[in-house]
Amino acid sequence: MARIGVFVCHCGENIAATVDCEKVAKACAQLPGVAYSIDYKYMCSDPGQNLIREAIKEKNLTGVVVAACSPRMHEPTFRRACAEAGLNPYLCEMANIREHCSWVHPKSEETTLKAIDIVKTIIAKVRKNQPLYPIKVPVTKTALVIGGGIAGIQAALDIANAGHRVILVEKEPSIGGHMAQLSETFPTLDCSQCILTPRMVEVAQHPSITLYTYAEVESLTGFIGNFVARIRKKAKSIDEKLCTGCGECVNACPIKKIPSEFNMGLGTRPAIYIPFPQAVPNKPVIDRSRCTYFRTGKCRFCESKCPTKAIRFDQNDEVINVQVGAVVVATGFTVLESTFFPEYGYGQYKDVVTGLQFERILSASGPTLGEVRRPSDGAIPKKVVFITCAGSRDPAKGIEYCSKICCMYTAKHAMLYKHKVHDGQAYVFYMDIRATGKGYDEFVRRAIEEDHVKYIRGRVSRVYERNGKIVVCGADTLLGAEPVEIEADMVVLATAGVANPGAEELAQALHISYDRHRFFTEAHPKLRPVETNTAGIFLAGACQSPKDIPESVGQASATASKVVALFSRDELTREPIVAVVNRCAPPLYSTCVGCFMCQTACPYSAIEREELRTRDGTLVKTVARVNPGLCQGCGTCVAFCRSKSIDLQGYSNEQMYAEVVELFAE
Amino acid sequence: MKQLHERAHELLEQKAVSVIIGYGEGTEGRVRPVFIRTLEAVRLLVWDDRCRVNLAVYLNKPEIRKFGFPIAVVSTPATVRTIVQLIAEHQLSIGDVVVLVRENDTVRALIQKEDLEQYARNNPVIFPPFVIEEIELLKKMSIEERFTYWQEELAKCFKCYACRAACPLCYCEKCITDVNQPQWVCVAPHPVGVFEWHINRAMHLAGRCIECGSCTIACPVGIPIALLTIEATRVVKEEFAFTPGIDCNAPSALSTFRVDDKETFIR
Amino acid sequence: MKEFEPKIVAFVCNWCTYAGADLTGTSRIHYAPNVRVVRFPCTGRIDYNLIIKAFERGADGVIVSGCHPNDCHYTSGNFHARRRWIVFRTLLEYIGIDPRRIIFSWVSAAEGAKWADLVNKAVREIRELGPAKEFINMKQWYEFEKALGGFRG
Amino acid sequence: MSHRTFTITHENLLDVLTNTIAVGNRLVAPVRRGKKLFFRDVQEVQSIVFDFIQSDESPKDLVFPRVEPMLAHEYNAGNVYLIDFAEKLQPLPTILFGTRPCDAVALSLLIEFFNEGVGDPFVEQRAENLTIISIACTRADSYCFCTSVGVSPNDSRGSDVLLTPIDNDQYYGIVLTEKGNAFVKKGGDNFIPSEPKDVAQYIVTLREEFTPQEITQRLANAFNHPLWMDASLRCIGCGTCTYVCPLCSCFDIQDEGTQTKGVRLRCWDSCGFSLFTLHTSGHNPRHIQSERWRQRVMHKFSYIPQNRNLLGCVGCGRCSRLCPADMNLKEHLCTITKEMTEVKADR
Amino acid sequence: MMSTKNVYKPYLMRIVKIIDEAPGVKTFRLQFLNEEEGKSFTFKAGQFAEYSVFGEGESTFCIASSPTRREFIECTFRQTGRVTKALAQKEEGDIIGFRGPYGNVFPIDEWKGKNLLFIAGGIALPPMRCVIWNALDLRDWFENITVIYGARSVADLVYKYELTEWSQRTDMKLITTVDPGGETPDWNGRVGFVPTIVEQEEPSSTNTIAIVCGPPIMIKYTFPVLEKLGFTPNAIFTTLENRMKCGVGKCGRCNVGPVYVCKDGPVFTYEQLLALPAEY
Repeated sequence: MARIGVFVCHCGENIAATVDCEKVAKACAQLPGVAYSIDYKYMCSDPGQNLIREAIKEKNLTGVVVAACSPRMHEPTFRRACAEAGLNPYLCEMANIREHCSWVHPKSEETTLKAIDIVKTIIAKVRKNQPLYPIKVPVTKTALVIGGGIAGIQAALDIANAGHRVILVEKEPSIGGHMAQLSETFPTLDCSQCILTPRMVEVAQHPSITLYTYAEVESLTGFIGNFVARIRKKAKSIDEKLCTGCGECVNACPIKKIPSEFNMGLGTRPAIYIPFPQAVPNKPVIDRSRCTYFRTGKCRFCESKCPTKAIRFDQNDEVINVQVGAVVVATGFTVLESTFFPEYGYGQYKDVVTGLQFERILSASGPTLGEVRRPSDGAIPKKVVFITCAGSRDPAKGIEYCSKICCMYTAKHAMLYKHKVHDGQAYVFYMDIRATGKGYDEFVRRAIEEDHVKYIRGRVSRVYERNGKIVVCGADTLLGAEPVEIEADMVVLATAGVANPGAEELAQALHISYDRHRFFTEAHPKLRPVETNTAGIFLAGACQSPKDIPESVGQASATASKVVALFSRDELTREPIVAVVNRCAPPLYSTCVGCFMCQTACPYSAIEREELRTRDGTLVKTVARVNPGLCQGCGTCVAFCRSKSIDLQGYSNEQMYAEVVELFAE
Repeated sequence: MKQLHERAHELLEQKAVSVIIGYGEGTEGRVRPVFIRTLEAVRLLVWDDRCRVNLAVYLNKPEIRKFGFPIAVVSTPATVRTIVQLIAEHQLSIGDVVVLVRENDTVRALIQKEDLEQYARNNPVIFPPFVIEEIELLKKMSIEERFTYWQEELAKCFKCYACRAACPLCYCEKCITDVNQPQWVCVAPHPVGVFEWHINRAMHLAGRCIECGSCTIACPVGIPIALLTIEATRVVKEEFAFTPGIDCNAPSALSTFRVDDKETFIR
Repeated sequence: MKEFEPKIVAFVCNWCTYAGADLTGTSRIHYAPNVRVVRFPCTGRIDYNLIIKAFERGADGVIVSGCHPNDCHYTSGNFHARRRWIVFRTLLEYIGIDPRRIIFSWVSAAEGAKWADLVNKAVREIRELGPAKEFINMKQWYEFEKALGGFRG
Repeated sequence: MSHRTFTITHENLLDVLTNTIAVGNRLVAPVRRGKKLFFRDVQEVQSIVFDFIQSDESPKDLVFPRVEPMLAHEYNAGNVYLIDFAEKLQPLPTILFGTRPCDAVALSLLIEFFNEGVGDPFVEQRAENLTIISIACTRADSYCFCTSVGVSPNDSRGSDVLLTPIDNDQYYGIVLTEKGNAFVKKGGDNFIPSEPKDVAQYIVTLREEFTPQEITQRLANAFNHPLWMDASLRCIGCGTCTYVCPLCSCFDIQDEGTQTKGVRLRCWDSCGFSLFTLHTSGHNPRHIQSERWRQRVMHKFSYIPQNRNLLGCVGCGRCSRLCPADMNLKEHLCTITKEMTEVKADR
Repeated sequence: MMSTKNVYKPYLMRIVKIIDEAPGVKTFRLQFLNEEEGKSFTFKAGQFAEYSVFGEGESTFCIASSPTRREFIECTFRQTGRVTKALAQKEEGDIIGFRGPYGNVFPIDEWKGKNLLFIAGGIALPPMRCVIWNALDLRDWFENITVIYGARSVADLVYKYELTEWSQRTDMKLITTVDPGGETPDWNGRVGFVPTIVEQEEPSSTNTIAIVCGPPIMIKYTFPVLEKLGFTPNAIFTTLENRMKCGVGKCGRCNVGPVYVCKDGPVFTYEQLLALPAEY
């Protein structure tokens, strides 16, 4: 490794104006291991690159140093040139004598000396460079989509339509997610289910999509292109092949008064149930915690009524392992329990409801079949107060962030209410109105101007009952904080959107990171918004932060394109700048002692445990192993390793040491 | 002592452990580590105030491990913390060690995680007065005085590595001083080489040192060498609220972080 | 007599500070020429032993710089590095080495001017501190006449 | 040369030593550093410690320093230039004062070892410039066992002058060599000529636990004895015993610096370290601690006697006194002589 | 005044030729920088030397060229540690340090009139090559000369050019073998471990000296085979390669029993080895 070529670039006048390039080249020629040293006007030009290619061949170079601009600029260029000449590209390094020298210092002897120093250290590094080879990882072209809401559905369809297999896992008995619960959607007011259900059906019928509902992902091992997911298919207690979805069993069930999850507790369902009429798959499941048979051992009414004998009380949970190449996490969000705010009276007064409950009240498929009737007595409310930021933007009691969708759906609620109850009055308490999407502000304006929704800027301090009315006390800050008191028939709280209850566990199972609100974290907030830090795992929808439908769908498609791009190759090629745990001759096998400090330090969960065994299979010890599929090459583990058993290719201990020491070599 | 003998007898008789690592009478009133494998030998065990050296160091020795786990160790509070720390660092597993401790004049055998952690929490390591004096002395010094102090102390070091050998947490099979590609630590025991070794030792034990003082006891030339690791542990405790050796599952203080760690010194 | 010109090494991460220094260049902001940059993938990669080596081989000061908290290209390398520095600094101070010789900083890819400023300040400060006497002291032994006697403690 | 004998008072002795420094000699004597006792360069004779059984470090580093630069190199434009430190070495005339007789014996054996065969210019030159004034032992502790290894508490081998503390704060001295003679001559009147005396009454008596012959014989086929493993279980594998031993001479050669400029150093090393014999292939002839402990004992009490007809130990007891694990060499040797009566020769 | 020479000061040698032997294995041909030193330098088969890369350290390996060829010295080494890696990076024309020769020698004079059987494995051919060439250069002294040489794979065989030359010579017999799995399609030598090949070949032990060099495992299995064939322990020679630093019996590293391998070795008969503790 000691036939190094040094190529000093003038960069026109950019370097040569302040640095004596010829002198740099001459000084470097004197250094041990330098076989060739030359300066040239434009190294990155075709003739310049040719110079390098020819020198590699003619002088049989074993290393190349290009002293020119920042490696962040042209390192790929010169490495490619080296590769073309048959030299391993990782034996080429750049010395930055432009940005770090010629441009920041005046023309002087000192500047030239600094340039020589810079080149010298890089030569020292190159002496220790090792040829590296891109890491090839095979790709299993199947995607796992976790969550069957609109984001998951969109991602699954996009990936499947690109010709790849998709496994969609949904923990509820039906896909559809929150969007299926919505009445109409802003700002167009088209029917949510009308636009969603065709997609749901498409998923169910798509030949490339395998749908597991009532199932959860328990763990994920492996790495990009090569994950193994462990999925628990909860026992539905029916034989899906035999079930026709006729619904006889549902009618037969004697237990009928279970609050319906789909209707947010405003309606009821039996113990064997289909969550909603358009459910996909449209087949019932038995809620074993409520079923009389499972609780007492007697009943089986449903079984007796089933025409196809599809009921299976003895069914067990089934755990399957699937191999996938990429994972899309689209587990969505939930709304903050409003009991959080006792002053708003949620839970205390039946007619104080959440936004999502109000959606069900407005929905044609809801408990009131689309008529606006209040939960307490079924009367049509004449005065409805909407309170936004119920929990959002409230660091003291709730959450500090903005839930983003509330302003819009509250406007929609008020508007729909007015459309249905023409003589009704709608009030909205708000802090700010955030309506920044396409047609959004117009939509809010319409609510105020055309539908005469009364917007009051101020916070609600208290909600209480008086003479059968719900009194909302607040202040109108636009009127100098004048107290406002409204006797309402109904109150709707725009509760904050928060992460799902199991988000933390899921993140840990998938080895992805999450923020302090338990929303999953993207790899980069600006430039890699749909990727996680774990290569091969992507995010879509509101599991990352609250989002509206178009945003969720947009992100889902973006994610799908990432997955499809990943699946466009049979093998992944990765930069070989990864960490490696050393191996040495027996009886040591490796100097790693398995303290696994690196494991906690690694931001990518790339450190695994590996059992070292002798040839006859006896366990020597358990040491760390870097999964090259996951390692991103930050080298944090390297600096932590006490015994120096782990090293980073491309920035190895020897290389960095040589660079530092060379700086002071006389 | 009688209780210890009874306990030891019991453990060996029931074949609950392969060996008991304990203290026995040594030369000129010293105590020395003894390895009890037979019932007759149990009588050699002593336990008194002289028993300060951290016997957990032998749990890393291949020859001792060869006897097979579980192994019983006569333990001071520092030893218990060491064993907990070794478990946290994946060097031992729960059940590998039967930890014999004194508690309220009785001898207890700790095996389970909860017992170990509880004992470790309730029994902090107490510095002997001379160590506290030294710590105070150094605190009062100016940085130049400290430099002179350490240069004088470290000049004695001839790199016998007794500190490393006596430390139960220095269990690397290849120490950084033995790594020569690149040569991180100068081999020679001249001022630079000695400085490099001691700063590395302190950095490597930061957030891990139990402060048992075995290194100082072992040092043949009398360098108060534990002060360095005590300081490292102090800063870890102060800045990151982390105490080593009390939690069998704690990740190392230095390979974890908090977003709001101090950064007043960073521009 | 010529003014003492300190030798300073900067250990910087590739993604923020190195790029920031590139920006200083692109913006043609001039600064003191005493600094030599060593590029690391991440501040998490910077081994404290390299800082020691730099001093031992003759550096008068060391700059360590990377991405601002939360901006790390690898999400948390700089947080890990920060913890390590807290301990390392304290230990150096304890053993009698002036911690002002190591300057820690966050310089983002956008802070070209901050980089120039950082370097200039570092050069000024280290110049005031003078040569790294602690290490010169330790290395006195290497001086020829003294070395002849062998080192015996 | 006939041995001159003399007496000198403690005070006069201090005067002589002060004078030695004044005329440009280097004086090395036992001084305290904390609780430990080392041989260090002395400027103030008051700091010299007289009342001790044994120093913590041996004085061997006066001839065999813990770091010895042997060579320096410089690369320049394709050429390599070497500087030979042996040629440049000019050791100061040094008075080593206050050693125990065992140390003086050890030093002489050490010097002899380095000088035989190809020789060693470093040790040789230092030894030439070294005058050893030792003081016979009036006290001993249970670690001492010089009499068992053929050394006596007033052994005169290796010393240039041997002093024995007698009554009334006085010393009785014997000049043993020309260098000793020169030292005494410079002291002038302070040394009062005296008839040869029998000072045995002042010398400590130390029980002979075993004889060198006994131990060597026993070890001759003790290589595979289980005692090695049993006795070394508590050994933690540090290098303390070898570094404080006045006779242990194993060393390492290390290069420092870069390929462009650097030095080659000789540093102490220890057979107790596992890396001592480790091949780069990973093979280690002595891969467990008991083998390394055995090597140390065998080397001193069996191999050296086979080659040089003397033991590699003077019974100073430092290794045992300072051992962190209380590995007591004397005790161990006693066990060997008593228990190794029947040993199987496995090979 | 210094009366003793600094034995630790090496000669400066220039690398005049580098041969890539096998993956990680190189041969250097060295010449004394100072011609006077070169003229007065002599050595004998079996001796070794300390080769140094200044700033990195010294490494021990045998002199692989024949003492009958005085104009240069050759050594062959495998990159394993710090020094050998640094050596491997040297180019023709570079200067390295050399101290030696050290150690004892093969008693080649005593072998006059005997058959010689050389058995070598892997990178252990170099110490043997010295004595093989020595014997070939003094061909009339000996009766039959047989060389059995094995390596892990075809690529790992060193001195391939000389193996060709030897195989074509009529005054000696060369058997090359590679471990099972190490052969290439065009390999026309034997396949099998060295001890097995020796067993199959059944060389006569009558009036024969066996010289065995190789990794410990090969030696361990070859000695019994030779004994079975009737070789007496004093007719089997080998060289030990303990870790060494000084080369002159001072540093204590290579001490095995009463013997210092660097001074009293590296050449031992099997008989001598049997008397030593097995610490090599």
